[in-house]
Order: sequence, then structure tokens, then C-alpha cells
Amino acid sequence: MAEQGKDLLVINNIEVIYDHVILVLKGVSLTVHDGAIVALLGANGAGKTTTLKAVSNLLRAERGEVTKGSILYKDKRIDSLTPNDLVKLGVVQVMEGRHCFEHLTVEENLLTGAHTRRDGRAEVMKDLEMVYRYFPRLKERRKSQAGYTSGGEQQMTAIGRALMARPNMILLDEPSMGLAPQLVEEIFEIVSELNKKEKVSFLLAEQNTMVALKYADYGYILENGRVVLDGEAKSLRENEDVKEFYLGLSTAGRKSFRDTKHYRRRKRWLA
Amino acid sequence: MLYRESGQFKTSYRADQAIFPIRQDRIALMVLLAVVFILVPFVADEYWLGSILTPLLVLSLAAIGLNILTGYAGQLSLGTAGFMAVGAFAAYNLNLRVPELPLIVDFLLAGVFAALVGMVFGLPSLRIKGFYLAVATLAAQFFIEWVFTHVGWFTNYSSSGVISAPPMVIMGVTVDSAVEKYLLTLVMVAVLALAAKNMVRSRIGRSWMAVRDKDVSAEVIGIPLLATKLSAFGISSFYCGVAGALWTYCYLGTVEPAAFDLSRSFQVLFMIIIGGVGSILGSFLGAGFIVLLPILLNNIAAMIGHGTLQADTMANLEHIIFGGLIIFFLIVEPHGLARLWQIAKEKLRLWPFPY
Amino acid sequence: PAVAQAMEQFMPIPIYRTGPYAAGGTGYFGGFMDYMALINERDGGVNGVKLTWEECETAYDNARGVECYERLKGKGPTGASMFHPLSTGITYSTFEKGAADKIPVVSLGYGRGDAMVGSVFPYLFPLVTTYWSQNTSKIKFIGMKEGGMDKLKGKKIVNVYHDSAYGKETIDILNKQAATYGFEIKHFPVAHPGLDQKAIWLQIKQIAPDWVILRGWGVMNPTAIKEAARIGFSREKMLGVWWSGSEEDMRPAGTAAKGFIAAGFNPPGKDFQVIKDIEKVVHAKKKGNIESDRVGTVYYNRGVVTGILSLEAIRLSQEKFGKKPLTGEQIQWGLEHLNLTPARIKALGAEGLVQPIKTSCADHEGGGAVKFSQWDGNQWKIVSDWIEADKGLVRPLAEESAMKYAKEKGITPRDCSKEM
Amino acid sequence: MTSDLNFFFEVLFGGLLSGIMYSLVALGFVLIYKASGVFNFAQGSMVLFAALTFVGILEMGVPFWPALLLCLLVMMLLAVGIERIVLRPLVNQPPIALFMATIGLSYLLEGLGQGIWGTQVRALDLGIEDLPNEMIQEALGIQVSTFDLFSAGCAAVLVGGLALFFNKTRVGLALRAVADDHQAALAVGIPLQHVWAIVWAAAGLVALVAGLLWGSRLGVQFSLSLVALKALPVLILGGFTSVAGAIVGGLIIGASEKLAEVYISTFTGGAVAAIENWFPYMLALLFLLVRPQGLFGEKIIERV
Amino acid sequence: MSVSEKQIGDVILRCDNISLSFGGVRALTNISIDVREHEILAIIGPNGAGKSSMLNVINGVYHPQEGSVTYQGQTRRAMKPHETARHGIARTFQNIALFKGMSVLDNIMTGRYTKMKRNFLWQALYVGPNLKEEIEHREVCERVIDFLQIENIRKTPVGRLPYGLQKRVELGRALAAEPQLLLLDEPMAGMNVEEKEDMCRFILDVNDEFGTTIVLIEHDMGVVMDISDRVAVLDYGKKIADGSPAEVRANQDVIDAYLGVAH
Ligand SMILES: Nc1ncnc2c1ncn2[C@@H]1O[C@H](COP(=O)(O)OP(=O)(O)OP(=O)(O)O)[C@@H](O)[C@H]1O
Ligand SMILES: Nc1ncnc2c1ncn2[C@@H]1O[C@H](COP(=O)(O)OP(=O)(O)OP(=O)(O)O)[C@@H](O)[C@H]1O
Ligand SMILES: [Mg+2]
Ligand SMILES: [Mg+2]
Repeated sequence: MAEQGKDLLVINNIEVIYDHVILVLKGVSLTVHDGAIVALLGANGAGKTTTLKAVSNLLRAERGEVTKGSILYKDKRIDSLTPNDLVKLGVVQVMEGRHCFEHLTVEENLLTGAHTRRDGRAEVMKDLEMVYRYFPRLKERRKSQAGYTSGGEQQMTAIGRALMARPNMILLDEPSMGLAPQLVEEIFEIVSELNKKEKVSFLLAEQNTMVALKYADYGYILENGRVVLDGEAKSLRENEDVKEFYLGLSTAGRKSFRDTKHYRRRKRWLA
Repeated sequence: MLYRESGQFKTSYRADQAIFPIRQDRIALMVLLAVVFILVPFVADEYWLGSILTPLLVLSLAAIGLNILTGYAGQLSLGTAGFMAVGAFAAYNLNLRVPELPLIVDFLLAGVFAALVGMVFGLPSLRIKGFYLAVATLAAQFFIEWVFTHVGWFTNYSSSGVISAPPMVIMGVTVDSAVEKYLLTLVMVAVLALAAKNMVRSRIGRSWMAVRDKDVSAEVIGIPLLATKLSAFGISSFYCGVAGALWTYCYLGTVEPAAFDLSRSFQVLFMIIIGGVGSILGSFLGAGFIVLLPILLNNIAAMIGHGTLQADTMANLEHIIFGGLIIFFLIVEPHGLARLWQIAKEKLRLWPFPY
Repeated sequence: PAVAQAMEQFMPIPIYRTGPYAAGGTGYFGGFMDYMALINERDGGVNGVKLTWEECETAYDNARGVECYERLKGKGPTGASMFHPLSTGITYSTFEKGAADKIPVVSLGYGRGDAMVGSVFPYLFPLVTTYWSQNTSKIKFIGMKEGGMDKLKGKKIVNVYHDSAYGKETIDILNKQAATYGFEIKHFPVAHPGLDQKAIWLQIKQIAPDWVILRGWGVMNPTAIKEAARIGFSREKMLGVWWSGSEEDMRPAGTAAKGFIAAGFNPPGKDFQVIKDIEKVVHAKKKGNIESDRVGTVYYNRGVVTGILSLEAIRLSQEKFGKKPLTGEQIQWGLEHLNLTPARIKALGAEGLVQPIKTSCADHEGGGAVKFSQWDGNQWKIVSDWIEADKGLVRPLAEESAMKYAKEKGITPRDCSKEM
Repeated sequence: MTSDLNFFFEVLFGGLLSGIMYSLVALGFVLIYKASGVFNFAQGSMVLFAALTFVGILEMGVPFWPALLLCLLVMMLLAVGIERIVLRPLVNQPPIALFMATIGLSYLLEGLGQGIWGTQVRALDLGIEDLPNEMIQEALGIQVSTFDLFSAGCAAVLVGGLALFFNKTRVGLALRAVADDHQAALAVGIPLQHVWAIVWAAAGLVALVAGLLWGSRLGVQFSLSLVALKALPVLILGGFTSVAGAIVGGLIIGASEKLAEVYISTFTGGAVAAIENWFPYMLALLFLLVRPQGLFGEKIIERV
Repeated sequence: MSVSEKQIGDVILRCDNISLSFGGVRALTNISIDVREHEILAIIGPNGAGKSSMLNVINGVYHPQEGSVTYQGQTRRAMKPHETARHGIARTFQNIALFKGMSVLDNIMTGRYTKMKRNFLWQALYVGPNLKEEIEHREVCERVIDFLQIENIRKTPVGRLPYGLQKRVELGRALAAEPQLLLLDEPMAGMNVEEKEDMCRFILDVNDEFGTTIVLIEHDMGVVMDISDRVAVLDYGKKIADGSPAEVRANQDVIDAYLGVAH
């Protein structure tokens, strides 16, 4: 685990409403220490993506609004900054569902990631090479329009694009989605490498709890727009409920997907 | 608290499939129909009936037509007025050349002709999409306008190309007062609006929306793209055609290409965008907005600006306010008045609790 | 209601201040309103009956024109006196309503060519002249320039027209005249709005006509003139209709417009007593309905002429029905019995501005003459006297067309011999 | 025969040059489309607004060049205002919403422009003769107007400038990204506000140039806003996203429109005439059937 | 229930030597795959291997340059997707392709498109035969909704649903068509274990109860190994293995190309 510093990102009891009517987050608080990897877990629709977007301020583009609470980055309020300002501050989001620029080639997609950088072309090129080293497949497809690449290739492009900004903090939304198992491991290796070498902090929303908890330092579990459980990754891994509902482990080890349950057990924390 | 569906249980799919599953909505509709059919003809004066309500209804019908094509089937069209013109000229020529046909049949056949023309111009939609498709419909718009200006047969070789609409006789009754015209229009519009509402909540409507939202997956489900798009073009143009016929017979009183120029197409397009793309109710709301607002502004202008040098400024102010309001509404609700209405209802449902 | 009837006569103003033709709308109705203001200010109204008016913006759109008609027709103590559509399209859409509501529709120099046949169109008044009449005057003018109507034989004339109802009105009559006088006529429609006419003018260059008749509208006019200059066609051989003959049509064409000739039933300029009065009584007191620098322009003066004729009709009717606000039906009588003698014109201060006019039940046109003026680069110079229309040609055509209309609509024409 | 051939070339050249005039207007559309994936309905009104403003400033007694600068400044302010008030709240909305906003904008601009400067028709003289160029006439025997040549020159300069701007600055790439996906563009830190303000300012500049050239030909009046209708088929034929397409499209449309008008009308004895309104659209339509994205437009990506 | 109990029938779909390329990119090279009645066939492989392309070829979205597809005894080269749908092939997509503007119920009802017959005039009238038909099909859809346990969101516009539920609705739309062959492209991506379990159960139930043949693309090896009867492995557009889960798991080529570590 990387050295952990002081609080980098602090979310204080925020409430988010979409379209003026749909209340999605009902008071979420969490903290990311400098240099930490924090996992945000939870079922579909729990509000993970919404939380990340609240931080990166992409909510406004979806007619969503933070109506209560505050978000601090390096002890400064960032609620009213534009996404562009945030990227300049070093906070970048990798959006769920890839969101590549379809008509741009893979390489152009990656270059857009460096839009805010002012450290010269040579540096950018160096990072481009780095991304290609991480994802050799992208190098092969660099001249293809992103819209025509496969799902996994697009996911790699999206992640690579965020790396091109040289961020301090990455908000990763479901990085493993649609990636081959080998690659999932690789991506998390990259995360961990960036975290150790470059001191990049991560807030990552992930469904693949197994991997997420393997690499994260700390985890929060979200249900229905509220944090229901948090703790050191290690302790979460040991938690009975987490084991059953998120890791698919029962006391007898991993269950087969064939042994389907036809009833639902209640999660204890909801009781 | 007044607007609640709680306590209204539906015990059959039939009940759930009704147009207005909520009782309050049904009552509201009944009241509305009673008002427009019974009250309005008694209280409204000739000006309101003849120059505001009738054109408003006719344009609502055209807007429904365009909404079917653009709102439901997702095919952007700028040729609405062209298809209206086909309807208008078809109705005139049918009346002239086959006088035995009842006028209502003329109107419906006019719609059918418009539908055929619409389908011809809809053919390219299989390949051409989005704003590019707008060009196909613009081609239709200009070409149709040109044909009616240049082929004398359509205007019965009148020297100026403007003909006044013949008197309307329906089942022996002459329809010529403002009230009669209003009622005729109202009946046609109400029936056709109901039919449109029915179609959009049936199979054909679902296939339009499917093509609009994601044509590739629509096709994978088994929806043939060309047939679906053509049906949208056809039915949409049918509505426009009937609207065109009503426009000349019940409102303008003349048949001429200039009444169906590009600006009319845009006018109808504005209606559906302001009112709500993909909403039958929105077609009416949008038509109301676009027809009434300028008149309202103009009336206000006439009231305060009368006789002074300011009249010039007032006319332009009208434009500015109109444009400004369009933008304002979009920012408040990009999905149009219909959605605004819906959100209001949703809030009402929760009221007095905020969320 | 008749108890305390205000002594006011209401006039609807279906103006267009926006859109491509705003210059025409504001100029024309500006003049009209100024004239009414003059009568109110100077004379205290027509025989003590004050004139009131209300604007309604039509944006030159038929549908809005109809709405304006309906909105304004019932205003004032006695309803609208008459309706001036200032658009051929709106004329077509309102004249039947006018007949039903008994409100005269006055289309001064535009609208239906056959409307002069008052027996069929009792409430439609194409006062002064119609497109058909003015067209024959143009051919006469060409004949004069060529040195006699017989010299027209073998000449080539091109008719460049706005591709619309208005533009097409004169095709038939030109063809007839071509047959009569033996000149060659070729028609070129210009698609609305006529921003680019290269193709047409290159063809005209090939034809090398002797004369070009321009039936333009709005931006089509300066464009045509510039194109003519470009192919080197003499502007002095171009004859415009009155919609192609305003300052607004010439100025954008710049030097290219010099020499262009236009027909008009009213000359421009401030050299008329009535215009001077308006400047003194209305504009000097900042009560004008238009920018003061536009006083005396073609459109403006046309509006004044319209005002003169309209108010004369009201005055006449007052003589018959009493000096009080009148209904449209009563004013129809005045419009039908106009008799503007040179003496009367002089009394009105409009010598040279208006031609003598005498209407009747059978003839709703009344005058029929036009004057030609030539653009000298800055302003219009009058280059002819009143030139009469070829009534012998126009009248039968109009009657034929009017009868056809009457038959279609099941109208029995009035017997004008009984209506004196 | 030679005179026939001569005539043919005259029509052809006339058409090509008319086409360039259309291209000038089409360029403005291309810019906005590139930056937001939206068809800017207000481009025509911007042309009108720019020309009105310029003439208005001239009439106030300001000399030509300062007036031009002042007018440019106005257009830039306008761009910033549009971004602030109209576009920013509509980020990430479906294209139809933005399209509608531009419709609202066009009303607003028309009202504003004419409200401030009046509805009068005004002359605008750039001091360039719209008469056949004598040198060319002597050399080639064809009449080509000096003014047209000047316009073609302006178009070339504009296109060159824009091409440089888009290819040599990072804005070009950012623009294309924004057109694809507003939200993702925000996420990678592209400052949407700036990009839009810049592009609308550029569109304003193009509108100004088009407004001056067209305005000096037609007079500065409302009809200037209608030149947009001439630019549409050009735009579609060339492809919404391509600067080069706007030029090539203009040439093709201009030339074929004039040739068609002349020869079809001649062959049919004038029965088929005044086809200029629909012919370019039909031509563009036929063309699209072969290439649905226009000549140089970006291919529409459809994948599952 | 073990694999052997299941009645796996004859080949209903045979792909012969399929080759597909886009410009320079060879997405598929000479691929032959058989699908047998009632089986669950998983296609796995690294990203960009051509798995989705394979599904696209099967239901006619892509037309291969070479090779043929034989379905229910009929060989064809190019068939439109809506024709294959008529022949009983339904599918879901890797990138959710729901109809965003419609409610869950309407989305699922579109799945019944090919089965409904009344023409638009009846639909305009709505009452009478059309209503009867609507209700008939609504009942089928309600069964699907019930089966997938999405009753509470039936009237919600799909655009507002979280990702996992959208995937479920997409499955529902495909099921409503009562297909013989169901193609699923990464149906479990972006789900947590609990949701994956649900999804697996739905797939197995469909397979059991209706005997629907299923072709499935999935990256979660746990799922693939547990529920599929057979696994085909693609790599760079070539088929490198085809066999029972156990065989494939042990195949060294597969481990090298895809799995990384043995699972
Ligand atoms: N633009 C929006 N408008 C309305 N509601 C929304 C919008 N975006 C999300 N929601 C709602 O907010 C809730 C939380 O969604 P969110 O996307 O944050 O969940 P998530 O935890 O990321 O789920 P998943 O694992 O499926 O990605 C969901 O119920 C969803 O329906
Ligand atoms: N329409 C197309 N045009 C161009 N290239 C394409 C197209 N469709 C697929 N490809 C290319 O073909 C290859 C295979 O793509 P495919 O989508 O089948 O991969 P996949 O196996 O489904 O991968 P993933 O697991 O990442 O979804 C990829 O390299 C992709 O870029
Ligand atoms: Mg999410
Ligand atoms: Mg795939």
C-alpha cells in the first residue's frame, strides 16, 4: 500500500437531485487520502456514478445538481469549478460506458486527453508512448476511428485518454467493464503502479468487487444513495455480507453460478 | 393532494391500456371536450373562432403530422408545408373534377395523395439520416411549391395561380360561418388526433419510436426499416395533407402555393419542438404557443405603441421576445412544453412533499 | 350603443414592419397614417369625424393578414371603414370576407386584375389602376419611345417576373398584346426571392431584347438591375412596375440603377402642397408615423394617395349618409361614386400627385393612367405625363374573367344600369 | 458554334463564381456544425446582423476600416454572449434542442439587428465594380465580373485561414471532440465555453465577410438572411463538417444550377424554368444517395 | 442438473469458413462454428478478437466476404437483420441498445413486433381487434417482466435506469420475441456478483424452460465455466479452441492468449 497522506478529497454529506425531482444521493460522505486508492462499491443504481460525477462536476451536463453538502479538494471547495478547471487541478474522470470520440482515431482520442497540458509536445509524446506500452492493442489500432473499435479497445482508449492528462487524482468509473480477465488484472496493475510511482490517487467505482478490494486501501459501500458500510479494504473483505453479496463467496468457498438461489436474503445492514 | 393515482387500482390490462389511466385526467379531458365543443362556439366571437382557434386547430393537426414523422419516427422534415400544399390542391381538384364526391371524402383523399407524395420523398430516408435528410424534405418542399406554381392544370389555368376555395357543402349543409368552420375543423382534428394517439401507443407507434431511438437494434428485433420509415412518411403526410385542405377551405379561403412556403414548414417545426417532440399533446401546446404568442405580443404592441414612432421598435421587440422565449423555454425544459406539463403533474403528485 | 357614439372613423392598418418587404410596408402605411394625421390635425377630421387607426403586423404572411382583418374589422364605433391588404395574397384571402362583412377591400394597384368589374366584386376596389391596365400603359410607353405603336412590330421584349401570383398576372395580357402589335415576348420567371439571377440574364444577353419589363419585388429588383448592368443591357430600356420603382429598389443597385425607368400611379417628391402640409403640420410637431427623411419617397407618396382616395370616399359617403362615423357598407357607396376632378385635386393640394378618377358601379378602377419616372442615380425624375391604359383591351378580358368567377361562385352580377 | 461554346463557358464560370458566393455562407454553418454537431439555423440572421451593424456604424460617420474592426468586435461580443446565455445551459442536450435554440437566436438577432439599425434598405459600396473585368475579357473573351473575382479571393483567404487555424492549433482537435460527445469532452478537460465562444466568433467573422459581399450586391436588407437557403445544398453536398467541402460543394452547385437553369429552360422552351429553388436540393439529394455523408463529410458511424 | 441430462439436439446453426474484414482490418478469418439445439455456447476471447463481429454475422448485421451461414437447414449469404429476426433469432448488445425514449414495457413490447398482425387502420381505431391483440401480447410481455422481476419499473423510461437494469430490460426485449436462438453479447458486464447470479439464473431458466438455444459472449470466466455447455475461443479473428469448459480451460493456447492465469 502506498504511503497515505492527508485528506485529498473530502465529500461532505452531499445530496444530488436530477431534473429537479429525482433525488439520488441522500447524504454521501467520503474521504480520499492523498495517495490512496479508494473503492466505491454498490449495486446497480446505488449512486456510484452520480457520486463521481458530482466530484468532477459533470452532473450539470445531465441536469443534475448538488443541493446539499460540500466537496473539498486539497481543502478547497470545488463545487462550482468547471470540469476544465478540475482537470487543470489534476482531477480527471474516466466515464462509465467508455464515451470515446467516435469520429476521432484512437490516437486523436488519446491526444484530446492532453488538451489542458502546457508542457510541450515532447512530453505529451512521451506519455503517448507510455499509454501504448500499457495497451499495445491500441498501438495496433491507433489509426482506426474509435467508433469502429471493439468494446474493450474503447475502454482502453478511455482509460489511456485520462492518463494523458497527467492527473493527481483519477475518478475511475467501472474500468473493468467489458475487458478480458487478463486485461482487468493488467489495468489494476497499472492503477497500482501509477499510485505507487506517480502518487496518483484513485476513487474507483467498481462492480468487480474482488479485484477492487484486492487493490484498494479503503472501501465504501453505497446502497440507495447512502453509504452503508465503509472500512479498510482488508476488513471489508472479511465482512460476511460483503463476502456473500459482493464476492459471491459463501462459507464453503465460491458458489457455482449454476447453484442459483431462488430467494433473496436480506442484507444485514438494511435490517 | 388533489392529483393522485393512489386508490385507483387497475385490475385488468385493458384498464391499464386506456389512454388516460388516471381518473383526474379523464375528467379533465371530458371537461375540455365539453368546453371546446359546446361552450366555445357559444361564447367565442367570430374573430376568435375564425382567425385564432380554427387556424390553431389546423396547425395543430399539421404539427401532429410532423410529430409522427419527426417526433416519433425521428426523421427530421422541413417539407411539412409542401405536403400540406399537396393536400390543399388535391382537395380543390377533386372537388372541381369529381364533384360527385362528398367533401369529407375529398379531404380524406387529399390526405391520401399527400401520403403518396410523402412516401416518394421518404424513400431516400433509408440511406440518408439526420440533418442530411432535411435536404430531401426541403427538396420536396421547393419542388412541390414549384410544381403548383408552374403546372397550370392544378390551378385550373387561373391566370394568377391563386384560386378561391369553392363553398363547402357537407351533406347538404353549407358550411360558411366561422362557427361552422370551427366545428368542422374541430371534429376532424379531434378524430385524427385520437387516431394518432392510438397509433403511437400501438405496434406501429412503437416501431416508429424504435427506429428513432436506435435503428440498428430496431432492425435486429425484426422491424423492417424502410417499411417503417415509409409508413411514418405516409401517415405523417396524410395528416399534413388533411391539414392543408382544411387550411384552405376552413381558414384562408384561397388555394395558392404561397400559403405553403418554407416559412410555414418552419412554423410547424417550431411548434413541435416548443410543444414537445414525440408528444401528441405537445403538438397542441406548441401550436398554441406559436400561434398565440405573436398575436398576443402584437396586441400588446398595438395597445402601448399605438400612434407613436415606437411602432417600428415594437415590431422588432416582438421578434426579440419571441426568440428569447423560445430560448428561455428550452433552457428550462429542453423537451418542450409537454414535458414541462408532465413534470408539473409529477410534482403535483408528490405535493406537498418536495421529492 | 349608439347613444354616446364617439365621433371617430376607424381605419385598420395591416402593416408589415418586419420581413423582406418591410421597406414597402412601412413606407406605404407611413404615408397613409401621416395623411390621416394631417386631416385630424389641420381639419379636425373629416367633417369633424376624427380618424383613428390601429396597426396589425402581417409580416406579409397571408395567414396573419387574415387574422389582422378579423381582428380589426370590428374596431371603432362603426367597425373598419375599409381594408387595405397591401399584398395580392392577402387581397385574395380577404375580399370574399369583405363582401360577406360588407367591408370594402381596397387594393390600390395590386390584387385581382378583374376586380375592376364592380358588378361582380361589389366590395373590392382596385382603385386607380390594375396590373393589367398598367401593363398596357407600359407597352404604350414603349411604343411612344419607338416612335409609334406600329414600330413595335418585330421588336423583342422580355418580361422578367417574380415567380408568384403577383408576377404571373400579366403574362396573358402581354401575350395578347404581342399578338396584336406583332412584337416578340419572352417570359422569364425568377424564383423567389431572386438573390441570384445570373442564369436568366445570360440568356437575356443571348436574346438581346429591345426592352425588358421588370415585375420584381423586394430584393429581386436591385439584383436584376445589377445583372443587367453586368451583361451590359441598357438600364434605359428597362421598365419596372411600381413594385420595382421605389428608392429602396434602386439604392442598393448603386450606379447600376442609373437610367432605370419605372411606372407609377403616383410620382415621388415633396413638391406637392399636401406633402408640404404634412411636413409642417405633422412632422414638424414630431407626430409623424415614419422617419422624416422618408417623406416624399415613392412608397410614402403612394400611401398619401391612398389616404386621399380613402378619405374622399368617406367624405362623399358622409354627404349621403350624414356627418357621422359610417359603416363599411356606407363607405362602399362613396368608393363607388368617387369623382376626383382636377379642381378637387387642386383643392386637396395634390395636383400632379393624383390623377383624375371617376368610379362607378361597373368600374371600380376609375383612373387607369400611370406616369413614368427615371432614376438619375439619386432620385426619380418624372419623364412622362399620365399615360392612359388600353381600356379597350383590358376591360373585355376583365369581364370575361370576372364572369367566370361569378359562375364558379354562383354570384349573380349586379345590374349596374339600375344603380346610379 | 464558337459563340455557343463561349456562352457555355460564360454560364459555367458565372455559375462557379456564384457558387463561391454560396460557399461563403456555407462556411459559417460548417464551423458551428463542427463544434457542436448542430445545424445553426441562425447563420443567415448572423449574416444580416453583421451587415446591418457594419452599415449602421458606417452611417454614424466612422471610416471604413475602424468600422470593420468595430463590427468584428461586436460579432465577438455576440459570440461570447451566445455561449454564456444560450449554449452553456444546453450542454449535452440532444442536437434538436440546440437546433431549436439557434432558431430562437435567429429571431432574436433579426429583431435586434433591425430594431437597432432599422428596416430600411441600405446601399453598401465596397468600391469594387460589379462589371466584367476587362483584362479577362481581352485575354479569354469571357465576361467575368471583378466583384466575383474579389469574392473568390476572399473565400480563398478565409478557407486558408480557417484550415490553418483548425490544423495548426489544438482547437481543431478539441472541436471535433466536442461535436462527438459534449460530456466526454468536458471530462477530458476541454473548456467547452472557450471552444464555443471561439467558434461562434469565427462564424461571426465569416458571417461578416459574407454579409459585406452579399450586402454590397443586394443591398443591406432583410433578404440577406435568406442567402442561407442558397448555402444549404452546398453544405449538404460538401458535407457538414468539411471546410473544403463547402468550397467544392459551392462550385458544383453553382455551376450545375446555372447550366441546368439555362439549358433545361432552353430545351423545354421555357416551360421548365425558375428551377433554382429546388434544383440544387435535388442535385444534393441524388448525390447523398450515393454518399450519405456528403463529399467530404465524416462518415456516420453505426455500430452495435 | 448436470450437463448430461440436458437434451442437446442437432446443429441448428452452422457457420462455415466465415471471413470478414473492414478495409484493412481482418475481424474474422475462416471461422467455422456449429451451434446445437438447446445448448449454451459461450464465445470467449481477448478484446477485439472478433466475438461481437461473429454475432453480427449470425444475425445479419454484417455480411461476411466469404463463407456461409446455415440456419435451420437454409444456407444464406446475406440476410437482413429483420429477416433473421423473423426466423427466430434474437439478441442483446454489448453497448446497450435500448430505445431510450420508451418505457420498459414499450421496449419489451417491441420485441413482439413480428408476432403482431393488425394493420395501422385497426391500430388507429385501437378498440376492437387491435385492443384484443395488444392485451394478448401485453400478457406475454408481463410474463417476461415477471420472470425478470422488473415489475416495479415497468412504466419507467429506460433512459433513467441504472446500467444493470437496462441490461435486464434488453434481455427481456429479446425474450419477448420467443426466439429459438438467443445471442447475448456480454450480458453481465458491469454487474456485481449478486446481479450476475440473477442473470445466470435467467439464462439457465430460459434455456431449461423454453429450450432456447443460447450463444453467449462473456468475459467472466466463472460464469462461462459454470453455465455453458461448450466454449469457443477466438483470438485475432481466428478460432483457437472449441470444446467443453473443462477442455478449454486446460488448453495452453487459450491460457496464453486469453486467460493469463489458469482459472
Ligand atoms: N440523468 C439522470 N436523470 C435521472 N436519473 C438518473 C440520471 N442518472 C442517473 N439517475 C438515477 O440515479 C440513480 C443512481 O445512478 P448511478 O448511475 O449513479 O448508479 P451506479 O451506482 O453508478 O449504477 P451502475 O452500477 O449501474 O453504474 C439511478 O437510480 C438512476 O436511475
Ligand atoms: N464496423 C467495423 N468497422 C471497422 N472495424 C470493425 C468494425 N467492427 C469491428 N471492427 C474491428 O474488428 C475487430 C473485432 O471487433 P469485435 O467487436 O468483434 O471484437 P470483440 O471480440 O467483440 O471485442 P470486445 O471483447 O472488446 O468487445 C476489432 O478490432 C474492431 O475494431
Ligand atoms: Mg455507474
Ligand atoms: Mg464485443
